Amino acid sequence: MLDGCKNIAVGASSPIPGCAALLAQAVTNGGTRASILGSNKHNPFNDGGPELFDRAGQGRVDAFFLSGGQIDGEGNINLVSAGPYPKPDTRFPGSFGSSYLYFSVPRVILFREEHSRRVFVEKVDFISAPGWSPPEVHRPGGPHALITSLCVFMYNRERHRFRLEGLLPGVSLEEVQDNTGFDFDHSENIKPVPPPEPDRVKLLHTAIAAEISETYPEFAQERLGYHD
Amino acid sequence: MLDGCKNIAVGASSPIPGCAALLAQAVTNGGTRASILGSNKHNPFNDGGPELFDRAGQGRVDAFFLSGGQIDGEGNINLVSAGPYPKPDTRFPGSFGSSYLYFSVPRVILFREEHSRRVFVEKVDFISAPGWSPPEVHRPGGPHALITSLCVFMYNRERHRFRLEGLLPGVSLEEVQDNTGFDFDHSENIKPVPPPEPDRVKLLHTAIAAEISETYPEFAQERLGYHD
Amino acid sequence: MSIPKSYLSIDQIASRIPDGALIGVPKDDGGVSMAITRALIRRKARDLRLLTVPVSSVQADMLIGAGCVSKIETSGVSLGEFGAAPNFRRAVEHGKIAIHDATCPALYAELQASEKGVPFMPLRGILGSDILANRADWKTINNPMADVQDPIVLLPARRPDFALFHARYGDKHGNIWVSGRRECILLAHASAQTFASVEEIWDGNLLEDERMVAGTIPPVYVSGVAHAPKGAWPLALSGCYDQDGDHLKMYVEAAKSEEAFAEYINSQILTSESTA
Amino acid sequence: MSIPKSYLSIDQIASRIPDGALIGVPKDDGGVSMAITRALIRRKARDLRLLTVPVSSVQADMLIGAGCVSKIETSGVSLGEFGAAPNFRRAVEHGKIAIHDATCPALYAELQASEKGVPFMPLRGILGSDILANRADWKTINNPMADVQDPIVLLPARRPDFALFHARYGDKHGNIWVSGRRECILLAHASAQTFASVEEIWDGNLLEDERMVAGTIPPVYVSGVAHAPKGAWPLALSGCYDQDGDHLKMYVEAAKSEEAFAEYINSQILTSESTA
Repeated sequence: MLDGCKNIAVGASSPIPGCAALLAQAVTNGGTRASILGSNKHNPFNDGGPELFDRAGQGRVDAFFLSGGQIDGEGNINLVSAGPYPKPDTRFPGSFGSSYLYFSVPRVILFREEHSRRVFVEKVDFISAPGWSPPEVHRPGGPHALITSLCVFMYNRERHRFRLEGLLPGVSLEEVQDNTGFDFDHSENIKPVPPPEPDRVKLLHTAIAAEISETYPEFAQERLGYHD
Repeated sequence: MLDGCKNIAVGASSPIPGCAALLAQAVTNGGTRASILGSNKHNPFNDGGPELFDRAGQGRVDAFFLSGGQIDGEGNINLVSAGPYPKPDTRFPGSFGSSYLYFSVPRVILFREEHSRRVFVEKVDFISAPGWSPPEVHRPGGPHALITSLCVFMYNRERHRFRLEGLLPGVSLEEVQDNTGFDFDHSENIKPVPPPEPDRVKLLHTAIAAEISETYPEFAQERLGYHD
Repeated sequence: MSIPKSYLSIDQIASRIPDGALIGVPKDDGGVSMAITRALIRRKARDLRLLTVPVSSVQADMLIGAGCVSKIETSGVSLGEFGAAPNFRRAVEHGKIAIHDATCPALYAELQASEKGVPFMPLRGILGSDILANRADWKTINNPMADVQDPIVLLPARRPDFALFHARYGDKHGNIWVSGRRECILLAHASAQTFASVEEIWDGNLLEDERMVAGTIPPVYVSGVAHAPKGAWPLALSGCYDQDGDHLKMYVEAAKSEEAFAEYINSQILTSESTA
Repeated sequence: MSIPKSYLSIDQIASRIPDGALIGVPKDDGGVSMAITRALIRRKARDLRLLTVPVSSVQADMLIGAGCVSKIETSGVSLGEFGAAPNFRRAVEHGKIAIHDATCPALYAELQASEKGVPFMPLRGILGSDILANRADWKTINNPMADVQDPIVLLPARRPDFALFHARYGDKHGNIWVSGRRECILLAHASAQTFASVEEIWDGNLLEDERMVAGTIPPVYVSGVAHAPKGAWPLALSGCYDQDGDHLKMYVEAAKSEEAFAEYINSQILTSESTA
């Protein structure tokens, strides 16, 4: 999914995407460069906060991870709130850089572990960033895939729709449908997502865990069993 | 002329204005701050080339010196060329920051030693920066005075014209008129420019000469007799 | 190094920031002056308008919880690994503060316009978002450089009354040093005045050391400096100390109810001199 | 320190800059790579388009005199205390090079637009000048943020093919360090590729030293580095050496006639290895 990406950036509060980017960097021997916001060691953005956005605007960032409090079937993401705006039922942290990076980074990978109808809704309550734009809008970037704890969707930019690409071990199409509030495409025979190779799992729990613990010490300890 | 200025900046190739600004800084005990481009010691622009212009755009620069290969009676300055553009008879270095700073710095002091009809023309051949602008143009800045080896003119922003304010010792109104290609206002009794106080002259040839020699070693040696 | 005579105390700085002021503050790894934040709470500041550059964590949450804030322009308030910002969340859900939702590069662009003295800056993206739909002050035009239809958003210059942050070093000449934290440099340039707390006093002139000059903000931008060791605590200061995870966990728990948070304010800020 | 294996030679860098390239170069106190300049003359580069950031001195004059330049966008070319730039002046007066006259902040704005990936940047001033009148690529619009008539100039993004400068330090990780020379950082960010000569090799990783990080350009922007002691000579390199006034005086005299300048090129550049 990150094949051929030269520069992957990972935003705030994103330990799992951070691990993925570091893993891509490790297995490509540095052919892929991972930039982890908030890290001193894996942060080649040494010129302050604006640099990530400037570099993305120039096309120097190939892949980025985003998430959403709500995500809908057209790929719209909502990081702001559920319910009426501006006085909502539930307030989320905010849009961060999504309203910009979703337009400028060619391959945006949406990542959300919780796969439920609360998250994957028919129509988001607030559009932090739209999944697609009319043709006159300058938009080199957009959604590429959506990864959840149940499955992997790929995004079709012509149809503005997700297509179910693979199921995690033990997950059925029905289970995904039951827990997804939006309609999506799929073939008759959906492939299972292949489990990660053992050497990568090992890498994740050793070298990658040590690296990510600089930025996400709580996560490294609780989810990867890392202690320094 | 620089009274009440908190921040005076001096551009490239301007040793005499540099001395004036340093003198103002010395006699105000630092109440006036002199910024000399090209100096390490007197250059509080530590954030690279754009900073002077950004600061001027914000109104943080009170006075600046400009010159011109040609200057006309409306205060238009020409730092580009004499004769047809772009293939002129005589090419000057170029406009530097004048096309911008003439608009943004409240008190621009024009300085040109050579007082001749070659320099002070009726109409400049090329407008690097206009002396005045129509009312719809955002323009907090503009010309304040013009200092030459013969006299001092003040600029009237309502009339877009210079007014002869003072003559240097031994200089007559007729001599100024003979050597000026543009028409200017003057009263019946033109005051002489008072000679600088002896202590300031001494300061100029000692402390100021030492300071300016960091940026203009040739000038300090030849014009102020300074040797380190 | 002794403290320079020109330096203020943290509480003097807080007293110079009037109620109602528009205050720009950096993100939580950018040098947050928690020391001045606590002093503002001690002086019971009211109606502050916060501009986060571009996001905030415990600083915004604490000021909101203490009732100091009437309005916030932000791209996000969150305590990251420690969860949502409880006071921020509650205040927005109850409609107690006005919110201007933004996106990170738009906030930088608003400050960059102010830094340069231009009325606006263009930015790609944002089109079709509800961020844009809710911002009457952001304008969409057609790119005047294009021959075809090409909509683009313009952001207005925004000039905070005060930039407020914690820097690694200050010197007796009024310079402060923020290393590669250009968002602090941008914030200082863009704001009418800058107040900073500093972790340590630098012996010498930061502008005269070629290794320090690139990260230095000169006194022309700085209205006052206070010496405040551990001034970013419980947040980290890069190169000096890590965040205090135990305290932040305790903070988040306390902030989950108004009563527990009142007790936190009382015990940790109002009656505690050590955190000054 | 030994020279890192990844480093190129000055002549290798010159060979990677093709004829016709748009080259951005800094002003004469900003770290000018005279070493690469001489290598370009040795390889008889042709039709280079120079963008001076924002002005130039002996570098532009020398390249013009050696016949390497077909076009220049600049706010000024002058040898400062040593007088006018003779080759520049002669070439413009004889119509031998095309000239786009600009003004300093406009050139910075063009690069800043490129750095940010936006199509234009606004700038105050310039209105009513013949600079503007001669630039079909600069557009005047009415400020969309204003309710009244308020004309303002927009400058297009300009992306040099190559940034070219001399930096104080380079390290084996591909980082280069320019201290507070933000025009070099801007130029590197704004350009498609950056080639730099460096005065000294830094032992360690410039990005990992908190005192160096603010003045460091990381390898994502840098296509090649060459080690070139005295690489700015006869210009100064801040913190290292002053300009060579005697040489610059001799240069200006030589440049005043085509014959004497041909002899200068021959004796000082083509047949001299020591100045590489």
